Amino acid sequence: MPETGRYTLMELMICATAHLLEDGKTALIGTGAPLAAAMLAQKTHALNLIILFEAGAMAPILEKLPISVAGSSTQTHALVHSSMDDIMESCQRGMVDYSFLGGAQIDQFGNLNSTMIGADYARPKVRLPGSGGANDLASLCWQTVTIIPHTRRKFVPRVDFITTPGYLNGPGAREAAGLPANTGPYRVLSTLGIMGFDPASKRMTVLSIHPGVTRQDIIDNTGFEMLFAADLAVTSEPSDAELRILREQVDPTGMVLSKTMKE
Amino acid sequence: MPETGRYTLMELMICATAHLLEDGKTALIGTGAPLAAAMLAQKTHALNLIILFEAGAMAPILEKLPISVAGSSTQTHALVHSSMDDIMESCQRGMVDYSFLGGAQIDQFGNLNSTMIGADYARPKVRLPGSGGANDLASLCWQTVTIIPHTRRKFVPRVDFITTPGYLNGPGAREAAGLPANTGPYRVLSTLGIMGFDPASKRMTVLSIHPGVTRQDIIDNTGFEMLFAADLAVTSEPSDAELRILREQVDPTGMVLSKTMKE
Amino acid sequence: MVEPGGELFQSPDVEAARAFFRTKSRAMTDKRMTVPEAVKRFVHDGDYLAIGGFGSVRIPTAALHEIVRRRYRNLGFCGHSSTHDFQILADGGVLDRCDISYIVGLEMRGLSPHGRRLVESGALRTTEWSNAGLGWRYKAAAMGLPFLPARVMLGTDTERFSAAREITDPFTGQKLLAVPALFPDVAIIHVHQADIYGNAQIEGIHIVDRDLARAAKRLLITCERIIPTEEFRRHPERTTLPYWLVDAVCEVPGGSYPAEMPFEYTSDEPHLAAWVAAEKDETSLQAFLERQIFTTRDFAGYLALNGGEARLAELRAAEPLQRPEPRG
Amino acid sequence: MVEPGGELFQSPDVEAARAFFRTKSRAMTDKRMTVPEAVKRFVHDGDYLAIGGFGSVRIPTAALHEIVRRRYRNLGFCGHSSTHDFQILADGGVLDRCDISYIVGLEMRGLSPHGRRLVESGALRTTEWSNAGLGWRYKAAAMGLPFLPARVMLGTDTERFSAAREITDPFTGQKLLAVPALFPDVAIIHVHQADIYGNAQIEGIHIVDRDLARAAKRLLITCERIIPTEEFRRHPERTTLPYWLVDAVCEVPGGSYPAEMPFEYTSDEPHLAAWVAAEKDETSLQAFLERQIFTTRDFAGYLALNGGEARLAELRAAEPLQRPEPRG
Repeated sequence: MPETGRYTLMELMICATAHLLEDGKTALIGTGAPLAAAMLAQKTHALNLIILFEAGAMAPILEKLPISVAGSSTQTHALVHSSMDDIMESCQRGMVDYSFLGGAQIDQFGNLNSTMIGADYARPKVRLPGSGGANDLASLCWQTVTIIPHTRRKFVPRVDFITTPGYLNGPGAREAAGLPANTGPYRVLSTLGIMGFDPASKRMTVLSIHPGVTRQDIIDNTGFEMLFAADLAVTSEPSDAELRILREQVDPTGMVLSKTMKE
Repeated sequence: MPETGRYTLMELMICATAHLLEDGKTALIGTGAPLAAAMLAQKTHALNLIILFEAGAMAPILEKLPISVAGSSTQTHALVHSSMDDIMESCQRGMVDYSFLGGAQIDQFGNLNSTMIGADYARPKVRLPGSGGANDLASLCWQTVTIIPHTRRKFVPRVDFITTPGYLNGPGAREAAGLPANTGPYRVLSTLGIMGFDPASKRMTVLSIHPGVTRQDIIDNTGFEMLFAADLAVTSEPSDAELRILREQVDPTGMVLSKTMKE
Repeated sequence: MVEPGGELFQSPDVEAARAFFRTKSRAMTDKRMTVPEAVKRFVHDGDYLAIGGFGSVRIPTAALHEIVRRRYRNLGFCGHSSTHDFQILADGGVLDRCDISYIVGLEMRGLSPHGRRLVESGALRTTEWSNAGLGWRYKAAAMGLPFLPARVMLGTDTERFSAAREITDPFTGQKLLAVPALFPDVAIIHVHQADIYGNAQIEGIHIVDRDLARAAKRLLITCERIIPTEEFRRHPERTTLPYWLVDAVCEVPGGSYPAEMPFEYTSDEPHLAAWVAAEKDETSLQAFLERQIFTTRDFAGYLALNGGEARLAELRAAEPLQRPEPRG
Repeated sequence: MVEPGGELFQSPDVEAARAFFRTKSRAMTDKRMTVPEAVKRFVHDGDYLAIGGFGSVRIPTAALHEIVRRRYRNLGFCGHSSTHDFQILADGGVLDRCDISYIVGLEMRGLSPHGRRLVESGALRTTEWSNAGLGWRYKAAAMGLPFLPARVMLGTDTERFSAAREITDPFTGQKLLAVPALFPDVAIIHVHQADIYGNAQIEGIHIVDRDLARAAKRLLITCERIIPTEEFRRHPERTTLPYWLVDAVCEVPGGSYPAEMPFEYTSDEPHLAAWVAAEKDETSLQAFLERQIFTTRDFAGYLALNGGEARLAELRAAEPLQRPEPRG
């Protein structure tokens, strides 16, 4: 889809992410696009969405998009200046509804790799940061949403390293591993569409395709066999009101909006 | 020893307790006589003794003797208003040097009972409070000091219930139970003398006898075979300076000093 | 290996707890209600109850009295550093089981005669713990864990009559005690300030209330005063409890009376002594409860009966802790 | 059952830790010293080092530079949410092993080229963790426990390349991960205020620094300013670290630069970008380090080289968080 016209791909994805967030829920959010989506949701349909940052800020009123999940910008007008252990323990107790993830690779079960590219852990071709809080949030929060560019290099048959658990090797695997019940990847928002996971097989399934994208585009850019929902939809486009709030209030400096979702 | 003359038995015991406390150490202290001893120590030889209360007050400057270990009087001018878990975890980590205990019964290994008198747990003859923090402090602090009236009803062959661990059933028993190494009862301050524990047998051993008390008095008032140190001493008497500070500064209202150590 | 002998009153199952917490409302709604409303709505016969504070310090007296006034039955109770709070519930006859680290005792104020009778008669099912052990049970629950390791209670009868179990550290082989998570059905905590949504500030030491508030399935707050939410956003480092933990907010000035409230008022020692004296036998106790609780409509009535605002003013004047001056 | 594959760099033996903490001085002495003095006295080759803050937020830059300036060798490092702090130490070549939950990455600022080269070359022995898993390792140590149970990392390669072990809950049979206690040999934390004895206040979020400070055997504090002990006694609810945890106190205004310090100053983005750019190859990196660290005598020299007080004033003006007004 060309980055021209009424909205950009980034704007489409941020608005689509915002639509996933219900009011009065708790959301553990990092920096970048997910945070823009959460701020947009707060300014539209989810006034009392509770934003939590893994480093310890609880329910802030954000004035600008933070660079660091521990920075001052995550703490403005917060209800609590707490700590990472309090946040992570709230997730482990079952009090946190949403979290957002990214990664270098994702497989059909939603497993994510942000640790290394290559075959040998001791001598990686590319060393990446590691889990950070991603493994924790994907293990403990009720619904995790991954935002990731849609290419064959990222949507792979097998991730080089399972940093963060999706459904591992399929149905029942999370429970067998000891992870909390009824958790796991909820949605994958890519540059081509919105994916969920088949309840029975836990395999990634396209729920909606972005405007101008074809089913074949998705097949061509996915390294594993992608499933498609019977009632395949087209991703709803951002309203003018959403775009105005996003551009004027959420990210006036274009910190996130100016970025593209390409690697 | 008659409660007449230059000082009372309570004053003797409080001063003797104060002499056990070194400067620059941490002491977990409850209410009553031990606290009076700690305050006396702070005003004499141990200016920087760090007083901790199990409910969460750290390093207060005490204005009056508290009624509750969680009360306002434990928190005056404290360096930290913390919590019980922080205090107990400091003990478990090995940061707390002294603690003070009492009880209804004590045996030759320093095991204490503050839970029940009787043979049947489900139908006790007398129900007592239970451990409170006593079991924790006796398990975790480096040196525990017990202050207790010296009678056959209290110094018994076998306590009805081991609420709080002394040396359990003898040498090696604490370590075998999983309790921290090199901990255990340090001193027992009674109304008749000061006892320690034989390094080899871990049995209670009289180190010093209070002025006017005889070895026979101790034998007659102890329900088990008490050992006596070869170099048996006489408990040092309070100095006039100590008595003045105790009466004028530590406990001017006589909250503790007016009490007797009889049951 | 000591076999666990004590009864485990609450399940430490974290999956069941997570399923409950998933459904617990996080909505930012006005949660103010009267104490009778809050108790009626959130406390049920048979519930396992936990109380914040420290027995004679910062306790939710109004809610405790209301539970007795409504003649609840078969409540479980967490006897962690409990003194006057246990005394009220035990005297009211609402308890049938109790985890014990400290009950019956009243610290420097002696023992509760009726508390003794209740346990000595065998009318209360009990399980033993230590203060740290029981506190860490709250912390395990707050952390979403089925247990926490600990190095207390080991080798004693306190362990033998507890429901803890011995485990081995997988790294060093160290023997440890596992204390099971404790998720109370309902907890009631008295705090200094709260807003209408349940954000709360506790001043002075917190004892175990941070962990208790997070461990409890339902949480009732009574507070000295309601303050604007803006105060919490101005001092987020002072927020003890965020609103999404809290189910009800009841404004009860003097609400810890006759127990002390740090920075507010000291304890009413003569009244506490009278309470102990009234427990000398069943007849005098029932007469005392009739007068103090059953015939008073609510906490205001109880306070008025015992000197009211005038008495509270005396206790405020005697409070040793002063609020810190504004920061430079 | 996944067998532990990663190297465990520090022993979780609580008996050894207790023996150390027993001898740690609790004396209330004046602990002020210069950063070079503090580093020289308390950091040794081969030590396992942990840093407070969050990589580009509230880091002890002066101490990190001094460690590089003195060309320490074979240090272990706890890579918990580490960005610029890891960058300084990795570029300085002082590390030979690292627990990793987050390194090399710079959050929104990309990746550290030299950090990548260091790990990809195999020059650094590494073990994987998650942020919570590694944070709970500090908490286990702070609690005096050899491990804490956790429900993270399970089933992943992060677990497979960690040194954690799987255990079973003795009450419910739930499978859990045991993360071993982490007692760093030395920790360095930058704080807002401290007194001469080491009592310290951190403003805003604490991240994992409460637990880290308690877990560390030796603790160095750098602070924006020294304040009177009386301030701590007036606001005991604000004391983050009591003095008996602390071995050295260094007053370093602007001490987190170029990282941000909440309530004080924001980060110097151009300087941080220049640092990343300088890492493009070994030659440019060595020239950069020579100029920024090896030829500057101390932190003041480094600050002066990069704009000094004038630059710091700009960053102070750009700080989003304002100190709360005095309480009513």
